[in-house]
Amino acid sequence: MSNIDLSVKIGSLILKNPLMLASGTVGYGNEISNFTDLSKIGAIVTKSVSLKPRKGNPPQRIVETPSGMLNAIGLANVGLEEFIKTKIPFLKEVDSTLICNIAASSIEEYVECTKTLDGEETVKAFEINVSCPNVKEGGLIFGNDIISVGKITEKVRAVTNKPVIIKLSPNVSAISDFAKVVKDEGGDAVSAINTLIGTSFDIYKRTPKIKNITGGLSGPAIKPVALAKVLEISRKVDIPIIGIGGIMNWKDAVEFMIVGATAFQIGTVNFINPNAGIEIIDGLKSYCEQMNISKISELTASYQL
Amino acid sequence: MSNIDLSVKIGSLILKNPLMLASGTVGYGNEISNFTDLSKIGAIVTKSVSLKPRKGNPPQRIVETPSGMLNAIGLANVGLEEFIKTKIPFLKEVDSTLICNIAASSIEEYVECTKTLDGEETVKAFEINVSCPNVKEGGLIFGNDIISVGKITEKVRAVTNKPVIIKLSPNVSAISDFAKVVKDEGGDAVSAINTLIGTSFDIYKRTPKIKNITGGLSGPAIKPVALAKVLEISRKVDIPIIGIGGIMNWKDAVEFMIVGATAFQIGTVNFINPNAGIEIIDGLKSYCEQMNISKISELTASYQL
Amino acid sequence: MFTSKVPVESVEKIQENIFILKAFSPQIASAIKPGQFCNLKVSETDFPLLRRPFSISDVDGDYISFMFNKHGEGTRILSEKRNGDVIDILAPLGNGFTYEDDYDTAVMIGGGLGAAPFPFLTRRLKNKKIVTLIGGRNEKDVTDWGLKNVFYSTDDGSIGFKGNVVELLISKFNDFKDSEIKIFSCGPTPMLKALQKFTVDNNIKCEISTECSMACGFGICQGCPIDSAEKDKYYLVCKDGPVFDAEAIVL
Amino acid sequence: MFTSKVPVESVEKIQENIFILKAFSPQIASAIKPGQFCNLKVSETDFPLLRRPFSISDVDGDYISFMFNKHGEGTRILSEKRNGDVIDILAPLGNGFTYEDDYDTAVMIGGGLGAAPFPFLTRRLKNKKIVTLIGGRNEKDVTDWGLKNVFYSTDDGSIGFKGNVVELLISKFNDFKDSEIKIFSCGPTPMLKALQKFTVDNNIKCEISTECSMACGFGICQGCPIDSAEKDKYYLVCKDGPVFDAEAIVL
Ligand SMILES: Cc1cc2nc3c(=O)[nH]c(=O)nc-3n(C[C@H](O)[C@H](O)[C@H](O)COP(=O)(O)OP(=O)(O)OC[C@H]3O[C@@H](n4cnc5c(N)ncnc54)[C@H](O)[C@@H]3O)c2cc1C
Ligand SMILES: Cc1cc2nc3c(=O)[nH]c(=O)nc-3n(C[C@H](O)[C@H](O)[C@H](O)COP(=O)(O)OP(=O)(O)OC[C@H]3O[C@@H](n4cnc5c(N)ncnc54)[C@H](O)[C@@H]3O)c2cc1C
Ligand SMILES: Cc1cc2nc3c(=O)[nH]c(=O)nc-3n(C[C@H](O)[C@H](O)[C@H](O)COP(=O)(O)O)c2cc1C
Ligand SMILES: Cc1cc2nc3c(=O)[nH]c(=O)nc-3n(C[C@H](O)[C@H](O)[C@H](O)COP(=O)(O)O)c2cc1C
Ligand code: FES
Ligand code: FES
Repeated sequence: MSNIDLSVKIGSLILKNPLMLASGTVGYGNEISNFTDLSKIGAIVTKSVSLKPRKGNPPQRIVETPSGMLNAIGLANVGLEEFIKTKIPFLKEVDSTLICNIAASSIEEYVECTKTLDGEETVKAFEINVSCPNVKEGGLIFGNDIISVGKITEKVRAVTNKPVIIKLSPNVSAISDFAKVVKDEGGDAVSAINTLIGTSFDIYKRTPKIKNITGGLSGPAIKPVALAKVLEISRKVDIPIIGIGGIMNWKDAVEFMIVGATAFQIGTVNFINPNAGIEIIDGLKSYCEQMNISKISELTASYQL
Repeated sequence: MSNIDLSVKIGSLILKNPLMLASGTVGYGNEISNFTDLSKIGAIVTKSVSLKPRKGNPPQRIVETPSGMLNAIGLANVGLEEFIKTKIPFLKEVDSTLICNIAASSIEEYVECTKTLDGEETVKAFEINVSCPNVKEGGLIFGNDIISVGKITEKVRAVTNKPVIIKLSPNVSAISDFAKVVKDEGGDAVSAINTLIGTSFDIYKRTPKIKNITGGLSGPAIKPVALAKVLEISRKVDIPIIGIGGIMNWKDAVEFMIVGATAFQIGTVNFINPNAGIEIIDGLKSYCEQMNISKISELTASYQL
Repeated sequence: MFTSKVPVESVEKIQENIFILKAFSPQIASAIKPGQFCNLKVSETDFPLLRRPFSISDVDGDYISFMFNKHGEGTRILSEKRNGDVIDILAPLGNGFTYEDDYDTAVMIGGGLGAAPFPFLTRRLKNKKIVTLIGGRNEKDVTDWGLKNVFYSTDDGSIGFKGNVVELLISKFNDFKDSEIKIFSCGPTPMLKALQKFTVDNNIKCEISTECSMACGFGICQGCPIDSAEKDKYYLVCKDGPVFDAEAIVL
Repeated sequence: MFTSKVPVESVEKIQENIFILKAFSPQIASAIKPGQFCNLKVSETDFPLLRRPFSISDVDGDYISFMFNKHGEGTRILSEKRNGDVIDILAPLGNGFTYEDDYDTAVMIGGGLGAAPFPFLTRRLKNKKIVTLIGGRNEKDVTDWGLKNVFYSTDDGSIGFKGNVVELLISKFNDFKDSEIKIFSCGPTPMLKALQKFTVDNNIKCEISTECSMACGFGICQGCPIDSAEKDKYYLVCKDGPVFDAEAIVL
């Protein structure tokens, strides 16, 4: 069992295993620590933090869809100051790797957040969210504009030596073009994918079920799309990919690694099974044993087309 | 019951009700006529026809996904000549409205097909498929390129007076831009959406489950995305929209009309319940009665945001 | 908080469309308090995707009960469970009622299935008088399962007082003049809103159990905000609620 | 072809992992022929999305039976059906075996669950001798449910001939020297491929029942192509098959 090397490398970042908890789906780690042993998790990506606190969108923020869910949380978060003061100390205690996800409405804000957090030893890497579909400014406007994504990568890169991961929007025709720009501007990795834009209406009131009108679609429904995006990047751009989208169990995780992911994140499944991370890691180990794989990193992009 | 006016108008085309059978999901109508009364259906959209017959992609062409399915049929079809000789005669007998869907690998081919079919009295409108994700040429390359979509619309428009409907790809950042071009170039309506690109891998063989590597995702999984695309077009462009994507029952159909669809198509559900069309029409009638709606067209874009 | 696989003991239909699901769980039974809730995985597959939140309706020894209406996919599946089926339950969630403070009479007010948390509260209350007011559209909407000293109101007057349950409360208000009361309430938002106004205006202790769409049920998704009385701040229904002081929230 | 809501009579486990689901359907029973199949909606919800194709395994009076392994979501759900549950079935689908033509001995060859269509064929065959060869990995893989004159082969030799079922056929070939035989076969592709080569080389009548992923099962999705012996042409397994002449297809 213990012979299998589960560690993976993303730029200069080494993770004990490829499983990360996705941004926005585990808050700042404290609640979920009631259910799961965070010290066994490869990395925790914190809820997107912005310079100032954000109240987030009014309710209703969530609706279930077939094999998926829509959310429009609107980047509700405590803001950078509070994050540093109260959230980092808890996360420091947990023997996991902390990746800080940053959201912003301007390039300057991304840079300022990164700069401020760069000094925090507990933060081991940055995931830059250029793809939140649920806020008016920033978010998608950046995420779907290749020039902005390039600029954000370049400017953030300039203020930190820690690994910079750019979280890409799937709501574009050619996601690999965006991955290429990230690579060219010095980004260390890309995360793919954030949620797809979707909506759902009440047919009696004729109003959107989600107050924000549209929300981001996550969960098993989007897995085939996410896999295709990861594969597209993998075939076209030489950059580490963190696969995300609809992973419910270890089989899904293996599928993401095969199509090109170096590591992967689980999101929605945490809401349903808050111990899913540990179960997936165990499943990966058994799979590697069964398949005679001694280093899990061999799986990455091992597709036979 | 019979007091409700279910008819809808798309350009100069009047349909007895807004329910159409989607291209590629009912062949040329004959097999499904064993299960359902085609004369009650608003319109039948035939499998994409191309100038020459196409053998289609090798197996495996289909795989199930959570609340969805991937297909890579590869536009298998009998070709224009055979279509006219053997398929149209059957469809003529059925008292439904026939819309002919055309796929092509060049603008000239679209034009030639349209010209040839323009003379067929049974064909009441054209749906131009610029968005098939499963063929090497044409298809997506056109569908994701706004200039091509504009040109195809313009050229096809020039050779027929029958309504021209352009079937749009969802695999773009701003589908409303494409709808706008269609309107500007004289298209009568847009169909939204075709399938999303997705994939699925066998984790033991590390091969794609679908021989074509990627396929098109359809079914309930994509409904939230399709609804958001229809809503986006509806809010930005004044053109009739035919809503498609994951409709399983009359409630889903109503949802599409509320977010902006004048008519809608059902695809995947035909494979599961080949009488779904009739059941949906009945459901629409009951809904209209219950809601005191006398003309179903009032529903279109009746959203309250 | 923990997840636990719990065997179903029975599902009983106690009304036209009201079901009681009883399950065996010493662990939950000993941990949960009135007003808290559980998040149930209704199937063993990934469909439906999300858990379904339900108040704990009663705890009897090692058995826990839920009361629900069948209206969507999840409640349909629950209504078809049989003895021995296993349900994955996340519990105990949220903050329950504060019922041991200083007052004489507990007035429980439920709109329709808003009655759900009260059998358990009734069981746990010691040394308080209890009055229970249950409102519904008609006779079939209401139940006195596990409740004490029940008065009904129905929109159509088919049983009890004709009118809504807040009107019923007001009509009975004289009865409570001499004792200090505390109201525990649960039900549809319009009812809670009317009740909130009445209790705040009249300076009556009142706790409201709220509902909203949830994904996780324990504070990680931020999916369940409710406006707080404080400016520019949301509470989370699952973590800060579902029971709130009437004065603390904006409905 | 029609869809029909059919009540389940029973689900029986006849082997480690082999189930027989019996259902009551005079309509399907009277319409279907050996080798044809049905497309089953295993649940009443939209999940799993697609129907599941199954050969008709037997018809006894008004009852129809399916034989299946539990391996995925759909077969798991089927294995848990109980008396009175209703399944929506689309039938009869495809072309069955041609078994009334001129020959003396019907040799049925099944690899694992490839045995599924043969009980029904056995029942319907009149005035033919029957030999049945069933192959599997081990003892637990094979069954003689509803079959006649059965010989086994297993990879591990735990029952019958040690080797695969095509080797078993070859080993027994002398027995058939004096009669004209027709082979009916069903099973995994490698087995069918070996069999196809053997029968074509030796000019033996052989029909092959094939399987592949399907969406509709009746010809509208084009999801089920199989290479035909003709150049540049696919057959559809659901409409042109699932039973083909060994010479007609490329496996
Ligand atoms: C804290 C809390 C306690 C509750 N206690 C009870 C109870 O004791 N008895 C009872 O009958 N109901 C209770 N509810 C409501 C219950 O959660 C819903 O009735 C149930 O989720 C419906 O599921 P469904 O699949 O049958 O309906 P569907 O309409 O198919 O569900 C679709 C989605 O909407 C959500 N949803 C639907 N209705 C509601 C609702 N009223 N509130 C929140 N989400 C909803 C579902 O959770 C699901 O995600 C409670 C809700 C909350 C938040
Ligand atoms: C004409 C025909 C006749 C068949 N007869 C039988 C029979 O009598 N007994 C029996 O046990 N099986 C039979 N099969 C195979 C049977 O359809 C699959 O075992 C079943 O669909 C598996 O469903 P699942 O949900 O349990 O598996 P999953 O693996 O969860 O299914 C996922 C998807 O893959 C498809 N799939 C999985 N396995 C197969 C397969 N072997 N062939 C085709 N599609 C598959 C499913 O239909 C579904 O769409 C037949 C298949 C065909 C095409
Ligand atoms: C409720 C919710 C909140 C989210 N918040 C964020 C966020 O703050 N920042 C971010 O980058 N992604 C956010 N995401 C996106 C997830 O990190 C992930 O990319 C997405 O959910 C797809 O993965 P999944 O299908 O495993 O959930 C959020 C997703 C959900 C469901
Ligand atoms: C098996 C299959 C074949 C299809 N073939 C075509 C086609 O030939 N031309 C076309 O325009 N769309 C084709 N489509 C797309 C459908 O018409 C429809 O846009 C899509 O399936 C989404 O709708 P649904 O979710 O209701 O299936 C096909 C879809 C499926 C599932
Ligand atoms: S339901 Fe997830 S935070 Fe409340
Ligand atoms: S399964 Fe649809 S055409 Fe054969």
